[in-house]
Amino acid sequence: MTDETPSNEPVGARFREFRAGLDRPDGKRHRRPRGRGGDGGEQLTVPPADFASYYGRPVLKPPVWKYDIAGYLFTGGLAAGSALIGAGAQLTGRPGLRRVGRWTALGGVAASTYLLVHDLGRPARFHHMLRVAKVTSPMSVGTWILAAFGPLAGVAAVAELAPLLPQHGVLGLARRIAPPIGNVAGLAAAATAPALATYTGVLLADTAVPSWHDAYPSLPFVFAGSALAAASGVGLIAAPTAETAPLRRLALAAAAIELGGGHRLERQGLTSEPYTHGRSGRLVKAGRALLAVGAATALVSGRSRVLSAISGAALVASSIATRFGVFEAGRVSARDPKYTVVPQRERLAENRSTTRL
Amino acid sequence: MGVRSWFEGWPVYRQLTGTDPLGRGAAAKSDGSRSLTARTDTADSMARSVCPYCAVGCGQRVFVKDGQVSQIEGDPDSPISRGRLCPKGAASKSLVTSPLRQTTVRYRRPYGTEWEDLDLDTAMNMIADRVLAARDETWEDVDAEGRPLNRTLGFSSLGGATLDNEENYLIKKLFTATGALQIENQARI
Amino acid sequence: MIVIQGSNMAEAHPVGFQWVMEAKRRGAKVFHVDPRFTRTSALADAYLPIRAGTDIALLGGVIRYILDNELDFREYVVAYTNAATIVTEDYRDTEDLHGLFSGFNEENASYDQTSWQYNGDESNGAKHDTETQRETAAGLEHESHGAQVNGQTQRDETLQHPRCVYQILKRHYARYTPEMVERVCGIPQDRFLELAQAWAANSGRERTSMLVYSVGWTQHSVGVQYIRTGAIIQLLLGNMGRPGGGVMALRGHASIQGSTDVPTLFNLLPGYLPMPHHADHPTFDEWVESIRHPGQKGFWGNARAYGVNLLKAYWGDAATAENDYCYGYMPRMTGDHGTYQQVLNMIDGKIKGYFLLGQNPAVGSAHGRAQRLGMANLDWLVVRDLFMIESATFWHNAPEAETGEIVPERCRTEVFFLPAASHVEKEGTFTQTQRLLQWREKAVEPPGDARSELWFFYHLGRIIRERLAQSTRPRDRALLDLNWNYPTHGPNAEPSAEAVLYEINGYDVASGRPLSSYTEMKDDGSTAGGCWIYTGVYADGVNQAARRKPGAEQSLVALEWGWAWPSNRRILYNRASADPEGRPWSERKKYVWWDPDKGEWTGYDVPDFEKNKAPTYRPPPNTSGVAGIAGDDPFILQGDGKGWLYAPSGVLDGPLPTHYEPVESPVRNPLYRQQANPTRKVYTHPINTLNPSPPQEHSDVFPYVFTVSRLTEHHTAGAMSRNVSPLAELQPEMFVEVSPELAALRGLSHLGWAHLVTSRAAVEAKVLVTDRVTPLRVDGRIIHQVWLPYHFGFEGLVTGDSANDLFGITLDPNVLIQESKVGTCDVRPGRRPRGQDLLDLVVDYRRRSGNLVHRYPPMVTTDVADSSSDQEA
Amino acid sequence: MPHANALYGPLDPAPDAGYENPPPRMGFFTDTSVCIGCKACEVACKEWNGVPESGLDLLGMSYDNTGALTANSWRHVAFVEQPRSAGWATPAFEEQPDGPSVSPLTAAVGARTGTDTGTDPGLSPGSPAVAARMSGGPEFLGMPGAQPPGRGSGAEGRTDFRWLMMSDVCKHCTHAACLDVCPTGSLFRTEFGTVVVQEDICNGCGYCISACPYGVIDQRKDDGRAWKCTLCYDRLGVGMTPACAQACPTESIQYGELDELRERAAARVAKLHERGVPEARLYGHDPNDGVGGDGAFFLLLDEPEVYGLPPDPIVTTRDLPAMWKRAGLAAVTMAVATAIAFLGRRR
Repeated sequence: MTDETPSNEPVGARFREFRAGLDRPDGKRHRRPRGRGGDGGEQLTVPPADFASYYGRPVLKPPVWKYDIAGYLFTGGLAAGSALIGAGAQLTGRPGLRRVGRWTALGGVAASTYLLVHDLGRPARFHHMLRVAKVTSPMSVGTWILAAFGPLAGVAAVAELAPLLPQHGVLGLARRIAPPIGNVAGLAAAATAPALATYTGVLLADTAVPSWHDAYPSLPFVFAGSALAAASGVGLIAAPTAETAPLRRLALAAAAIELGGGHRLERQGLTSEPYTHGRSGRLVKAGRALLAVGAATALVSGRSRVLSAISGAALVASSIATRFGVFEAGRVSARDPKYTVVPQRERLAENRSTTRL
Repeated sequence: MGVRSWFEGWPVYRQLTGTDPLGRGAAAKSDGSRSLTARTDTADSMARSVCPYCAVGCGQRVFVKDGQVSQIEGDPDSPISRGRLCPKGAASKSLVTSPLRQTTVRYRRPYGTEWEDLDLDTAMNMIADRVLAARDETWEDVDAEGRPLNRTLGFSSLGGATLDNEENYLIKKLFTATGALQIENQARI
Repeated sequence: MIVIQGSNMAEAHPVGFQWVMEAKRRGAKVFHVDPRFTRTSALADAYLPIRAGTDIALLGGVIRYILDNELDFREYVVAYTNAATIVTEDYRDTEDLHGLFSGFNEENASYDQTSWQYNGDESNGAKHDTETQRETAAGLEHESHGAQVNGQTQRDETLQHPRCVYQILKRHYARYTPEMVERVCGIPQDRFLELAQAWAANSGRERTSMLVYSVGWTQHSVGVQYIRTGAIIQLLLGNMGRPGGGVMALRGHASIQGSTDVPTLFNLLPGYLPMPHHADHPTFDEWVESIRHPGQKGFWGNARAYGVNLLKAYWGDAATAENDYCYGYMPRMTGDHGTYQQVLNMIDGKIKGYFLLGQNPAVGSAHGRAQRLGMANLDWLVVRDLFMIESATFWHNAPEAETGEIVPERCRTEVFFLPAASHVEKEGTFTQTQRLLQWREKAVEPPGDARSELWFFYHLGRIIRERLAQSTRPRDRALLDLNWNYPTHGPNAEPSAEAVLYEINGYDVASGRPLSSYTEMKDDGSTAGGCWIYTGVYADGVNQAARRKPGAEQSLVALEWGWAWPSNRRILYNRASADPEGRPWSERKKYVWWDPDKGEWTGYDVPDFEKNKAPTYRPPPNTSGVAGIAGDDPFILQGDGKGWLYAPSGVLDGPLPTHYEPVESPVRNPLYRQQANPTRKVYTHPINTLNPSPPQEHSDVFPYVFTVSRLTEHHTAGAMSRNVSPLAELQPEMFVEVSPELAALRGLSHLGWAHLVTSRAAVEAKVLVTDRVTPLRVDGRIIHQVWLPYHFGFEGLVTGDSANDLFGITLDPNVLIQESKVGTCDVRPGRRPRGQDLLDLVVDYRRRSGNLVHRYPPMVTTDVADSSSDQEA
Repeated sequence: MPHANALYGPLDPAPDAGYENPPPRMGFFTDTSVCIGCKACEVACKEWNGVPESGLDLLGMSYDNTGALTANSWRHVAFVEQPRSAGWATPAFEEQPDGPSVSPLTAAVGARTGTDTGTDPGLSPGSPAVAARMSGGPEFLGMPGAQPPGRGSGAEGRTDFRWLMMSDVCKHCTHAACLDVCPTGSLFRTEFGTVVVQEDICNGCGYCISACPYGVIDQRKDDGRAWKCTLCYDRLGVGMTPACAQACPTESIQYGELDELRERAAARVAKLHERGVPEARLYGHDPNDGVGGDGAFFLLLDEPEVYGLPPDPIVTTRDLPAMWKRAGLAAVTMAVATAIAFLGRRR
């Protein structure tokens, strides 16, 4: 420690290095952020946009929802689709498919409830959701839909246990009246199911998260399609192949709805970027591909158990990928100030030019 | 609480029957919000004080509830500060209620490696012993020419400038009577 | 206009700054001069970056600009200042002596002031032993009462006499040209002219300008002269004693003004009475006469009364005219007993015990290592504080514990930590920066063992007196006779602060009636009062400091809020707000004036003048004391009643402020051959190593200038902010601000580490590279400055190295305040070494700077002629 | 019946939220042109509201070590160093031997720093490339001033300099998305027109956090609930001034009736324009803007995004009817598709 003459390198070299480090796309020259904070490396692959910000930090708070909510998007959709399938099977006399539909609906809604409560900061206060009924809050609307759907789906599924009951006595009476009650409940659940499947599109869209909000025309269709795909997929895997013909048609319809309704995701300007780039983009693309594969396989699967199962698995996987992809895209868009600032700047410029006219 | 009043307290019921169908305000207001009030309003007492940080001398109001300081904020009556405070002044409640404040006497014996506890009275007597001993050991009656000195240079003191005038007065008075000269203050620094 | 220099008002006094903003809103221009761009600069209308330690050169330039262009407020200057007074024939200026004044004695590095005197007053100069004055910080005649001059002086009111102060001033500052300001301070000429022009243009009859400073001025080896320079400008422009004018000292602690008024300082007694000196004040009469200065004008003429009252307050019935009011009990100074001398004596083992009362010298005083090593060499130490501060834990947590210089098992110091009561847990008065006393009500009882200082000292005194009760030794009489009877109350037997305030105020001994003014003080022992300037704070038996009539219900002067000394006057010397005839200078700037009908002074404030003394009053020849003050002498505590442009005595380093370089400077003084203040107080002690400066060799080892100051978010040594979570998080780490240019030069990166090295210590800090710091072009060179906050230490929620460790100890000769606003250093990237390596690093720097054997900078450098200094040479 | 402008457009929010004869709408006007960056607002808020510590790390974002509004910082003072003219002042470093500005570079470093604010998502990291543009000054081009002392003066670079400071806070929007999406009614509109989280109700669903177009509301980690400025609802109730506004030394934060504040703000902007500060502009004052005007609005000296504010936020619920329509359509499509699938030819 005795030699403190500055090193022999040319004057300013250290500073130039410091500067060069900044310009490096990986920014690795700099100390890692302490404590929390992601790597943020992904944004840097996109050329820097010409806009100002406060230290490059996001304007918005990225959603605090954990993957619970992405999972819920899937399970809720699955439950809704399955309830519809159960009802369809009930009305068209497909008991095996009905059973699968009802049980999946119950399983889905149970998982959904768990995931939703688990995601709360104060899970013990989940019942505060029932304090108010607000049409302005998709989550409130969803809560009431779930509150209706869940018990109905539960009753419908439990009614399937009737054959296990003894034939006589009080339980025998239950064994006799359970099926009709289950049928009524199943139909009622199915009546609320489309709302359950599509309100989640509004749930995400009714935020300031740029990629979610801008996608509001598409998301309900994407989620409706995805719900049907997932439910069809489970049906194709689990139901007797003799009863799954409607599911093959339904898989095709699901693909049509999701791809048809969702194609605008990529065409909403800058905020489409997260749906096409990066991890979220890859997930969304994977969802699309799996959906196409699943639907096509379903079409040709006929009564093949194996093909049905493959098709079903692809459809379920598609739904999972799509949900997580959309979920992730929103988080990405909230983390980068450009998705907030640039579209708003463009809007302002547009307004200014129109007012000038 | 009966079922009926419970039901009427249910915000959904209030939404449906009241003036707030969207559940935005009146209907959504909770019991907690209804009973909310400023804690300065329910304080037991309020002392008029002065900020202990810089020398601007901003007025402070110190609110006390159950023997504890519950809030310190600017005194709007003060013509100096007009109720305003800087971050330090605004942090006065955290200062006086800080969990890091020491509230017991601590003692480190010579060559000790740990703090020890000590009774306040014992500490006072030990300090008095040491002051008197240092004074006696270093007492100077007269200088080389026989002029009076009447002093000790055996101990010294350095005070902060957040001491009150009355405190400074007693410090100077006692030390001067003790013959101690080396009394200094932040004002020198 | 408001000039803020040597102060970062918006950051250090934010709530006071509201009034600057208020003025700005009404159109006032704000100038800020500072080594770096601060939050004050951000709000100022103009910001001038300056090289730290060169303020006199800038202000001297302003003086020259005013005089050269005859922009002074001539009527004010002639009537109210000593501009017309004639000085002796023997006076020689720095112009003649390469930066020294006449009378310099190289032997003891101090001046014989005989030749500085007013013509005819030469004999006064010899009365002062200026070396003793420096040692006892008595240069300013105990900081308040005017130096001795005879009341009647020879004057030339045409200001043409070559030896009149006006002409001397003109000649003295002739070389402080805009070019020279640029060379010395690094301030471009047109920026300087912008300041000078605005200052002159915004002063006079209709307008006033205010000057604001803080410790950015005082903590220099020429600190007193900084303030004098500002005062000269304000006098020349007629800004003293007038609303919107003045020199505003922004003090930094809640009652630091009170700590000087009712001092806990070695050289002062309450009310700026001097602590007796063994040689100068062996008897009571000699002590009184040295304060009173027979022949001098003004209120110090009553010094005997002030002295008697103090002694009566101390020793009560025991103090009688026969025993000179127990004057004999007073301890006597023999020299410098100041805090830095104490610390060096601690290191040398001469001091046994130390009380720290809410003070943290391990972080807050210059040369932290010396402070800590001194404390580690005591027999006992009493620390009274709210928090466990660095000065209480040095024995195991100090940096010296890391280097092995302090080892707990070998450290003798016995430490008593006594928790203190906070400001809401006791009652009493603070005196704020405008001399205003404000009473604090007690809100709650202190927790646990926490007690007020009042409690501690009252009971310590009680115990000591009890121990000595049977003593017959003469030395114990002062304690036993002490008037120490204060009523106590409450569970902890807390003494009554109001009773102490009553004693400070003073009372009639027979009746106990509180005095209402110091003019009621008698010198016959019939009254007693602890601090004459505070008399009136308990007038009519009412605690005037506790008055709290809302500001909204009274005028802006707010005379009914608290109580200001003296006599509740809010602007000192406010007689100067009226013209010599007693009429306001202008309607806009009306403040205090003579009402001829009623025959009294009146106005918005309490007139700082005898109420019924007419403007036309002229004292008979050779009248001294209060009666000697003429009706147009506003400066009633000055020996000649005038504002002093020129100080014939009382300032040890010269009658006129002169630019000297800081003791540690990378630059040779461009103005004179004399490099630094020739009378500065130097401690030659092995621990007090100093960096070399020109004309010494090797000053390039420490090429950069560093300066330290406060942040809004922290308070001084940090105990009251680094232990408070909402403050600690706002500035959580020690950092150093550097310019991008220096960052490039030294390879520093933003938020990386750097360490600064001086011949005392190396401290590390995170780097903030910022445009707010700029290199300066000084005398053809680029000078880099860096800035650090001095709040950090090794205890608390947030910790860091202490900036004050970097400083050595060099003091202003007048007041013994250390130069801790500027020094030289090296700046290196990375963290500092630890343990023995740290010591090695510092030693190596010392070796390279040629200072291993403590070579001190020469006091006098006038014999060193070189091209870069002294334009005349 | 809900008001026609219940979701968008000018609205007096308190009557809309069911209050009959409410007091005047109260709010903040934060005039950043007089802010001295002292952070008294941050501290006074914490003291009154008992807000916990929000991290002890040096962020390197000028003097901003708070970083953002979070659940543990309800006031946040932003600091921006810019090599630009302050308008009213002479150029700070004119004729000094400076090189070009380092502001973009230091901002880039500051963008990556983090601290555990004790909240979620708290202070999110930023992007250095984007941060580098924040100063709005010239790009960094080299180091001409980087010469050793005494060797030449170098080219004069930056001369202008200004230091912007701005105390940010919850905007208390007329159309508050956080409030409208709250499924528990925890977030509610007070009679003063402000927006407040009721801590006895909030169950930490997090919806409000995604809904806020300003990135204000945030979740406290160990507690799970969402927190933000309440505009000191408890103080307002007894006629007191909010803690931050009361503390603010320079009246940068002004509290009062919103209508009156808007008038005051307009006058202040006019005055600044007169004094040669053309950049002065109001933000959030306009009842016709995307959120129906803010209850807490600002006077800024640069574009909003420089301070971390969105330039033209629109409340997400403006589009809610359209969203529900799309959802309904999708739901019907779904039901029909299922029906068709089952009613199709049996195989």
